[in-house]
Amino acid sequence: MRYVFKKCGTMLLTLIVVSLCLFIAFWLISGDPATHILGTGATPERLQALREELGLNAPLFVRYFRWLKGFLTGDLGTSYVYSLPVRDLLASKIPVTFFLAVFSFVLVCLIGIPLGLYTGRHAGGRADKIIMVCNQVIMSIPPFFSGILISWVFGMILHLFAPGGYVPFSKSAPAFFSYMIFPAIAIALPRAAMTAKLLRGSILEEAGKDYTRTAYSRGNTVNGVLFHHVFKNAFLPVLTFLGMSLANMLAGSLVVERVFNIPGMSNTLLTSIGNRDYPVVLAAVMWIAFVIIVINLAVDLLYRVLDPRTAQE
Amino acid sequence: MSGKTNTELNGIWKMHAPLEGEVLRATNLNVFYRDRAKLLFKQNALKQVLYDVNFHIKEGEILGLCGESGCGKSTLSKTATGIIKDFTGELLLKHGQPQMVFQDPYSSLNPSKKIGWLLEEPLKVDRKKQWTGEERRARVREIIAQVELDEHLLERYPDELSGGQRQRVSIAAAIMRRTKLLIADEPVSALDVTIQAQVLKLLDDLHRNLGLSILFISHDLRVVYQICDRVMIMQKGRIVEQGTVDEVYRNPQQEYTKQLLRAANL
Amino acid sequence: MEKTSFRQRFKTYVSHLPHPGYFRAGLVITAIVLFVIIVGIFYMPYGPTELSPDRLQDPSLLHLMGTDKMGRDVFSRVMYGSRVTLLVAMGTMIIGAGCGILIGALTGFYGGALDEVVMRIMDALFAFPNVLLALVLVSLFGSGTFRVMWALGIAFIPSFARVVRSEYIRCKHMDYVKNARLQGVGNLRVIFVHILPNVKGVLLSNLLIGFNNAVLAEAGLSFLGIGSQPPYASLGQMIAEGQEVFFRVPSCVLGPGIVIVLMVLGFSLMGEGIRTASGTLEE
Amino acid sequence: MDRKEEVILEVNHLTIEFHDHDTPERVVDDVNFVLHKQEILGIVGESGSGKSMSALAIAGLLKRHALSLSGEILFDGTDLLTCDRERLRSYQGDEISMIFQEPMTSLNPLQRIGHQMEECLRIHHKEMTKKERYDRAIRTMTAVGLDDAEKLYRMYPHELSGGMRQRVMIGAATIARPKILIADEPTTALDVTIQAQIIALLRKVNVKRETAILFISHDLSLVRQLCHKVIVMQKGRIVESGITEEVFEHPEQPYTQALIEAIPKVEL
Repeated sequence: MRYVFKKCGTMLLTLIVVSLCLFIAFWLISGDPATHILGTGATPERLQALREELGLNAPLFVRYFRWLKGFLTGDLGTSYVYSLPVRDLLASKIPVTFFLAVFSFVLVCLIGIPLGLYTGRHAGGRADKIIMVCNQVIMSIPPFFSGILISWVFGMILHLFAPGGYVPFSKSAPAFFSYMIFPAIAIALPRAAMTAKLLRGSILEEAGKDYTRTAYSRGNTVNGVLFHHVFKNAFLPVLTFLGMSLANMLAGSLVVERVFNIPGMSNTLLTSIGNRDYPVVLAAVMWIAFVIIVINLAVDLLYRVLDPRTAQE
Repeated sequence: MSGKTNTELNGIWKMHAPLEGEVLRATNLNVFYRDRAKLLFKQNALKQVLYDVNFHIKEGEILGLCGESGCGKSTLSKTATGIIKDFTGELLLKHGQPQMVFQDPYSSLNPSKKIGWLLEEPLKVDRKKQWTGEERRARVREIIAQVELDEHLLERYPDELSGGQRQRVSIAAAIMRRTKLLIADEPVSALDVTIQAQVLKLLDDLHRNLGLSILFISHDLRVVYQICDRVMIMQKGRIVEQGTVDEVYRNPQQEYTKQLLRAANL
Repeated sequence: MEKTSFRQRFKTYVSHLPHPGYFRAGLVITAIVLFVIIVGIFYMPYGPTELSPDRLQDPSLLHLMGTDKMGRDVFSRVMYGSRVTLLVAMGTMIIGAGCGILIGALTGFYGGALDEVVMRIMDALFAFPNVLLALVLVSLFGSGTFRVMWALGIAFIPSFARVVRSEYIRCKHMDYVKNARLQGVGNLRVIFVHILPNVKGVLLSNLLIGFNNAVLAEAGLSFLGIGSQPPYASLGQMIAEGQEVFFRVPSCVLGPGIVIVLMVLGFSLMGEGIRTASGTLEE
Repeated sequence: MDRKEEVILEVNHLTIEFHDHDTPERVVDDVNFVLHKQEILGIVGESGSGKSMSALAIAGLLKRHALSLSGEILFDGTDLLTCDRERLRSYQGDEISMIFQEPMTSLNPLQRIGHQMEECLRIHHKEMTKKERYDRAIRTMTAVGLDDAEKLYRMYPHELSGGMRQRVMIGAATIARPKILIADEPTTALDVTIQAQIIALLRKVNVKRETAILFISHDLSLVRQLCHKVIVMQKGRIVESGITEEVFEHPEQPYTQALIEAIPKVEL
């Protein structure tokens, strides 16, 4: 329990440090927000007035704390470009990305883990060799390319969905799903291949360890050794990768959202970077950092539950 | 490193000290293990591993140090060589930096360097003398003959050598700069019995021919009996008994020593 | 020992690898890609920005990969673009590995408070997706091929720093390091002469993986419109432009896409060939 | 020895070759010996002598496809080298058990001690209830000198010392009352005093459980303490064998003499 508190404390500290870094970084690059809003042609008086209004004349730290307080209370600032609260801009996007990430994650686990188990169990066999070569190829395909190929095969040839289209969940859940499944596959494929490869390698590494020999000496079958002994040990390193993948996917798959034209976080982030709409970018990056740190914490805690050795200091 | 003192724990570790007939003298050594605190602001925790250790090594003698794992044998050797600096008390060395030979011949030689390179390295970093390439190679050939190795091994990598050969290379590297005190930490424990006997004989020869003093650390009481003049028995960070090998083995005073001798079937 | 030709030694080296088949396949693929890139330096059928009236043509002998919507020859653009991608990926590796080794070696060897702080930052950066991190950095530096290279290079530092650091932590407790210090070898010499060569195995496999990730990240960035600016060609950007006409002239997308895949696949197969073979679970 | 000379294991012309290099490497060459009921047989030799390989072959732990095995290992009328996997597995852990040199790594780090103790019962004695298994595990743990067995039952290997782990290994290997226990350098990684305790425990298992022990070691003085008979191996071959005391007092082969000569002499 103390460990959990300690970890949470570290997490908060990291968050504060990250937010401070981000705030300073954006302050450095973004230049004067007033100029952004009013354009370069504005008179100095108007600029000065707007700065006063936005509280930009206060020292940096004061502004940081003001921003942090706003952030914690849900006030993420105002978009330069749309003149809308950033919160409203992001509120509708985050669930889409979130859903896409979770969906992809489930696919990664469902495809990657059984494949890893199978190839690890039958390493050196014909099926293993074929799967491993396919894995290498799949890992080499950039997601935007596979996204286009998937649109082509499933959209244009098989007519399972209309490429470039999107139906919100509120309108029709089945349609929403059918539009999500293909981007999810594009996101999940390389990671599932990686998961399978990692799990296979990990199983084979554990297979060379002494305790595996002990297990055989007690009369276990190969499957007995695999499922009762090796699997849990072999899964630990894979868990770290899966955690990182989930965090990455929650951060948003920039290219896949662009290919499939999904109105998620990443698309908003990209547009905002293009528009130099810094309040939106800052809020989005901060959200991503938050997600990553929380997932890391969860993985740490889960690891501790699974591996009794880490519980000992 | 010479004459460096530790301000925090006031341990004195001094080379080139004026000692008469001894190459090392340790007085009231209390050695600590510093448990590095993870967080920046916390005080590092100190854990004591050696308690009131007093001993000396006479010139040209082999002193055995016996004990079970975790008793502090290796800590003592690291303190003597100056690797561990967290201690109180005084450790005086008559000559320069003592050299070490480690137990595991697989990790004590840098696997990515050839034997010749490894043997030349102590000469390259010698601060007392600038060795030319020719001098270095001559010295290497001289030493390699002394430890009874073949010259063609100089072109090999450590993992192409057998355990016994590696241990000879380690010894060669240690005496490269004519050290006077060698600390051998379980040098033969990882070797087969026949190889073990050869390496022990080599150490004994070097000891006689070069006037080398050796602190010989081992858990094997038989080996210690064979090679050492005097022996110290260590238990849980304390030296519980010391004396000449014959005294200690024939007439052990402490219960622990008796127990060890019994376990070794002596 | 008898002198053998480089070719002969290379052949024996390959046949003693854990997976010579993978390595050979990777080598062939990489050689093909490199061949195309090198030829492209000296000769391209058309200029990469050369317009022609023949728009949206399917592959033919005149245009091996057809032409795009502006009538530019896709094959010539692929030759040019893959050169850019390769150079950016190599630059990324030099920056990322160079800084990563330096940071990892020093923090790993010395440890202490500085190590804690630096590694916290590295951990936080490492958790960010490469493309995203580079994107944020690009918005700092501004876009352009060189800036993208720097942004990617910085984004790759943590992955190298972390592995190198953990290798140094492992190595610095080895007896040979203790021995070197007892012999009076200075810290810097221990770090760079004694320990560094022992890190090369791990470093090599990380370089191969990193290179692939760099290629994919560069392609991703240019797909998103960041990187070398139009009209100059880059593979990702060609795919982005080709996406809208993909259903009429697939070669606009397939050409650059397949080159990316081959570039990555070649290196990853070579990497796979070097990886030590593990046993089997069978009794 | 005056007990009934019943042969329980017979090894005939055992030969093991590696084939991963260009020339096949023979690591065990025409090894013959018998193991009698309730006997402790020592195999000594230096590294590379093939002693561990022979032990692994008898325990059925060599990958059959990776190397070529010839000869026969007869147990209970069955040749363990050629019988089908199913048959071999039914002996492993139930009739023939093995313990290893490294008690640190030979236990599964993620399983509780009790779970690992009971494994042989779960595999070979499916008729036993959970309660019966638990009771047997506790009794066995107490018998191998693990005090406070109920508490240890719930602990993980990393919480135990090396000596305790080796006791766990011995307990887990003997819980199903095997006829043969193969001990491959079981004390090499341990301190001398712990080593003596483990030797005493093996002797106790041998006498009380009537388990024959095949004791593999490089340490001649240990073999002399423990074993009734001894086999000396060098480079895959048996160079000498016989009653322990006779071999040690009157070694016939030069290699055996050299080995005995190499033990540091202590004359008190």
